[in-house]
Amino acid sequence: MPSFKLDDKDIPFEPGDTIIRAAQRAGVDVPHYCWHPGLSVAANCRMCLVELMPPPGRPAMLLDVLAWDDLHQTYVPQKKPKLQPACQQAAADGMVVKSQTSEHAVRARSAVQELLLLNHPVDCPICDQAGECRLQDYWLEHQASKKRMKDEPIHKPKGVVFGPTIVYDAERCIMCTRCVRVSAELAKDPVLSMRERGNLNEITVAPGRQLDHGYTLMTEYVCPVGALTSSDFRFKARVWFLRSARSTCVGCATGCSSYTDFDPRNQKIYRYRPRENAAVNKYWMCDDGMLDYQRIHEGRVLEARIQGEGVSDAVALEKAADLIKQASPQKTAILLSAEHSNEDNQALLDFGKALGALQLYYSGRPQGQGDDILKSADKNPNTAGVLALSGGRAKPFTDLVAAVKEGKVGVLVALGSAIGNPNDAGALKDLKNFVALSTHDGPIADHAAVVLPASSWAEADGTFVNRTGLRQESDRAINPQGASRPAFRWVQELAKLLTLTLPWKKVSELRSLSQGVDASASSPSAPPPGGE
Amino acid sequence: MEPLDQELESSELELPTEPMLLNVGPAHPAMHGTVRIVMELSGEIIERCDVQVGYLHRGFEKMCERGNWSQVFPYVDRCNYVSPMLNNVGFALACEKLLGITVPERCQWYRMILGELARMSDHLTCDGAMAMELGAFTPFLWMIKGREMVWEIMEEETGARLTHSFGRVGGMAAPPTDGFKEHTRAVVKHILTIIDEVERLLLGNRIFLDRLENVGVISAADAVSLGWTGPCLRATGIPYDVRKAHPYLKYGEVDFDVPVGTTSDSFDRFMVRLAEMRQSARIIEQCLERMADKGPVNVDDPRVVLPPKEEVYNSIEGTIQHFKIIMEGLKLPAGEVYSYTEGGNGELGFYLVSDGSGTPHRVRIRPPCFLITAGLERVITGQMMADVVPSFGSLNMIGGECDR
Amino acid sequence: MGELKATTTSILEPGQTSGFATTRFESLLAWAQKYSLFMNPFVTACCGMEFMAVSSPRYDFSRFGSEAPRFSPRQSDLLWVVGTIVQRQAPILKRIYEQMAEPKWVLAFGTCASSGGFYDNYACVAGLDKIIPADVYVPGCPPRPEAVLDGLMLLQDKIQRGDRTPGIVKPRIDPVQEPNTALVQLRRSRSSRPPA
Amino acid sequence: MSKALIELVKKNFPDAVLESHSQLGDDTLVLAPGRWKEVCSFLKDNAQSDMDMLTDLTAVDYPDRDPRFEVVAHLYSLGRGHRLRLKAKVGDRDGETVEIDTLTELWASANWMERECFDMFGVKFLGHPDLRRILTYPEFEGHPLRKDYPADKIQPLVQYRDEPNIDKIAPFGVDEGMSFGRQTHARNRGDDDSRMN
Repeated sequence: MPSFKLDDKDIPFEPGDTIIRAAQRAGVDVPHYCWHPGLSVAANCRMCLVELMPPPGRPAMLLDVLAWDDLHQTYVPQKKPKLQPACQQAAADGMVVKSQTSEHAVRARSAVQELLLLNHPVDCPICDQAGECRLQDYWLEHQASKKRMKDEPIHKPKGVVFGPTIVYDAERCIMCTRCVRVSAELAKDPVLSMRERGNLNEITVAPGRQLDHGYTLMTEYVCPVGALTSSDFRFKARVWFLRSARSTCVGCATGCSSYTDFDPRNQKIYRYRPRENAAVNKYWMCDDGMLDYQRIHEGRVLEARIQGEGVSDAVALEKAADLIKQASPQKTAILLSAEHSNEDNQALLDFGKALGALQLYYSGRPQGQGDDILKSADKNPNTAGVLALSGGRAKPFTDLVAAVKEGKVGVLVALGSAIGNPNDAGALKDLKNFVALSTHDGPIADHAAVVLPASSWAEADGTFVNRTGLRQESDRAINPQGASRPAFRWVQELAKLLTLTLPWKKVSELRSLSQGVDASASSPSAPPPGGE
Repeated sequence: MEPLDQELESSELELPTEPMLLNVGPAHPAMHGTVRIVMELSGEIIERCDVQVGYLHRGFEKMCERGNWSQVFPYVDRCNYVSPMLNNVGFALACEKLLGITVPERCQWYRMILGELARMSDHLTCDGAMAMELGAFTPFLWMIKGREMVWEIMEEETGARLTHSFGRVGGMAAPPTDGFKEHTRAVVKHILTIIDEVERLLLGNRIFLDRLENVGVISAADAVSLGWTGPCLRATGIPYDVRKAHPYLKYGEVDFDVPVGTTSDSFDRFMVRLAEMRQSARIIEQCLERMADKGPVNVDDPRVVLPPKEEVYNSIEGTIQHFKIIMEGLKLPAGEVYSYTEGGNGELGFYLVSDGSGTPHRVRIRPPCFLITAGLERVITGQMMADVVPSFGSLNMIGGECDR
Repeated sequence: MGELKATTTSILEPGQTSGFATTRFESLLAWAQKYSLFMNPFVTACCGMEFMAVSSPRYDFSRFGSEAPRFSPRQSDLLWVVGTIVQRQAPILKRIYEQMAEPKWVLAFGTCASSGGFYDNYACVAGLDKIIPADVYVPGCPPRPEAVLDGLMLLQDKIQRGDRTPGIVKPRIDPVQEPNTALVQLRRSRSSRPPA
Repeated sequence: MSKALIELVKKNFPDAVLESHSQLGDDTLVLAPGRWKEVCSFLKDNAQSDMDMLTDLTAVDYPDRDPRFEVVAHLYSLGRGHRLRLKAKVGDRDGETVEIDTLTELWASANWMERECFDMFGVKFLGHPDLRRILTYPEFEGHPLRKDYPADKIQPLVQYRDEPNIDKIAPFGVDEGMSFGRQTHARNRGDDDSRMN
């Protein structure tokens, strides 16, 4: 593999790489604002300037400049090398690049940084970006000097509403045009552009339009400063109080890798952030996914219920055990859920096996809109996983409805909250011995005789299998809310009461069990729970 | 006399005594409220004893792992709360060692002066309390009077009488006040006279001497093996003083003596502390001579030192600097360091482990008191019950530092 | 002893050197109690240093009739809780409080004793009132001797008035309402220093 | 200065020294836990090192490492004035069996410091005369300085008073307790009446 030298460090690169890309892959950070690995190169922030050493035997490319000479109190002509933006310069074999070791580059960066801060408002105390702001980081790393300009800074519009999700502050903007490129290249909707010039230029929305495509929050995500803020996260939390858990988006079957940002002090989740994953989502997430975290706190089942009345866990468990005893194994049905992780489903499967239950069904959230960028129509994170676990034996929800109508189902133990087609909910009314492990209010929780509060994906570690059969782990962020517990814990309790033996005791064993089956074994013919 | 008596053996006349369990503390006035000693007495002799500490365990080290580096200062203040400034300086030095920076000269002199003043207040308190516990109330009052003077200086400099979180990584919170030098000179002079008076009052006092001399003796070998440092170790004749052995700040450039004892009994520990106060006075004099009146006290490094407030409020650069240091915390490079200074009771070590983030991964304080208190058992076993109080007092056990 | 005056009528002709006074018995009793507080110092931590200072000549609190320390709780009627109370210490404090004879008062000396202060962790009790009732809280870490004396006087008022609702020592002057307080002046003097 | 020490130990115990560095002038040796005591006694007795004082002994918890704990000892030689830091990596991932030899036979100071280390981190020192808790109380469960012990998880010894909302007992409000310029003292001090209320 060819390689070049960056600050006396050998950096291998693939043909076609730019310097900054190769360096980033090798874990060396060349400071940059406008460059983003997932976007085209703009090379307009000039922060990544590096000095290229001339090849042996060739003269360096030098510029004539005037330098101030203190001694003679006059300007004297000088030569300084022409610096190149590392984000645009293609890497070549044997090339020698100086980044932090070249005093010219260092001075250039310091100057760029100072210019960027020239008209920047003193907003850090009220800015949502503060704490994860490139301007702050790079000031410390590359400038670390005091303000020299004494004039009043230029004032520009603040709090411009770009659309339902994004608010723009022109004073903080450094014109890196990342948001412009995200709209144009990722969302294929070039609704943003730049107007005016010099000090005065700012980002605007195309006339008569709003910033309302499906990936608006990515513009905020790529914004290296506090210019674009999401109206959802705005003024909600200070980022240095937040902690991040590596999670997987459960908004749809794509399963984008994400970070769940939560505040450990009040156990509240504030936002998702995309996590780089070349196999699935590259660097991006859709708006629906980014805002999907809200479901973790909304419409949750937080206490055990019998016929809709809140009761203590012990009572509910007792009652559930009684109900399950009511019918013979032949008439006992198990309803898996594509909303839940492999662990939960595996636990319920084992429970059903121990019961000897013969009927196996699966449900999930209804179909939604998909697109050819990231979103998929199947809004369940784990359809493939459930089908794989059940070895394709699990039948869709419509069959359950039919079975109920025929009176084949005496007991139903259901996991999950939603069903593919809301109109089928009626069928569940007739069930008397109906135990549900639900995270959210919904048709299942409403009609179940006993509801045990299951904790959501953010409150327990779990494995999800996305539409391509890729198995991804999602880590626990916050503690289980209310009286909820992970579904497999409930199953464990139930099994204890019913004196059934499950093939696992610890979570690790459960996980290894659910790992056992190969995701790709899922029968492709099986429809997603939301129906075709 | 009854004939019966004559027939008895002398042994039968003795009263049978089985060992008695006696529990002293923790709510005992002489136990500083935080130590419990369970003794097994035969008569008045202590046969066995078990010293139990931990009645002031406040989770210092756990709390340090929650904030950022500069938020540790208030906690170290309350570790050895008789000489907080020494802890402040010690911790600041540890962080600076990890950062690889040294503070300006003026700050070093300043730190030394404040530190030695703190040492004085420490020894004044210890000796005064010792005398009081032996019933001599007057010296206590005099010495507390002297301590008040020291605290006045501290208050004027730092704004707090006792727990002044005044140290900063890379300097001090504020430069010396204008009247600092003459104020200090006057106070030191006064304290020296107090020491002389106390000496004249106590050293001619039969009771005082009898209670202390040849009481609570410990051999030098034991003391070393127990990890004793500071006045208690020097009282055994071993001249180990971090300021001399491994000079930090400017201690290499001032001249002072290391007073040592001979018999390593409670009396020696008392006298070593008195002598050390005189040495501290000497050091302070020299420091005052050499400390510049003008000049920076903080290192000139925006990564470490906070900007002046008017810059924070008026320029984005200042605001950013403030944010980086306050919100993300001082970034100490990943690594570990063991830095040691001479605290009030001996070698005050800080073992810091940093993972490069703004939050300490581990802050371990090496408490001289803890090890000295560990030796208490060895000191008082075989002694008379009544000698526990002076022996314990002479060790100058500080609950906050011992239990953390 | 203003409170006493309130219920006192005295007959004393001008020029005469003797007379008599009448008052209510309980107010006389309270008056006697508040000026003869036998205290039991439960000293654990840093605040003990300030406690020494308060008892030493400069801020001598024996001026307020709370002179005699009684280290046996049975003989004392004012419990000074000075310093942090850790979980391990709690049972001892509780027992000492229970050993004291009625009437008894408790004074929380310092922030740790009042609320646990900044030791919000596994080891510490968040304020002694989690375990025993307190009459007066003296904030400060540690409180200045003046604040302690203020708390003592506050307690004496409470004893005189016979009210057992807890009280807290606050600054006499609200620094927010009146800008010319010592606090503000201190800040000024700091900023007027020669820059470092 | 005491680089020689590292060499000395390496020479005598080539297989006991796992790694060594002198970051910031603190010479550090990472020892195999099995040889811990052996190397220490060598360092104590050898005339060239003669470490007669164990200044500090503690542990550090690295929850995501395996072995999870580091037992750290700081030795000092009064005679020669040089220091050495010894480390041993011990313990499994979930910290159930964390064991290392005691140093109490070599230095008396090890006694309490090992007790503290056991109390705070749950490191068991094999052969320690009495390995009791020292800073916390016997009823205490868990080891507070482990990273997985919640900092504010209290284990009270006595029942808290069952007052209504005991967390905010009076007078922690603005108007409660002493009002500004209490009358009694204002009158006695002859202050102006403006501040009375």
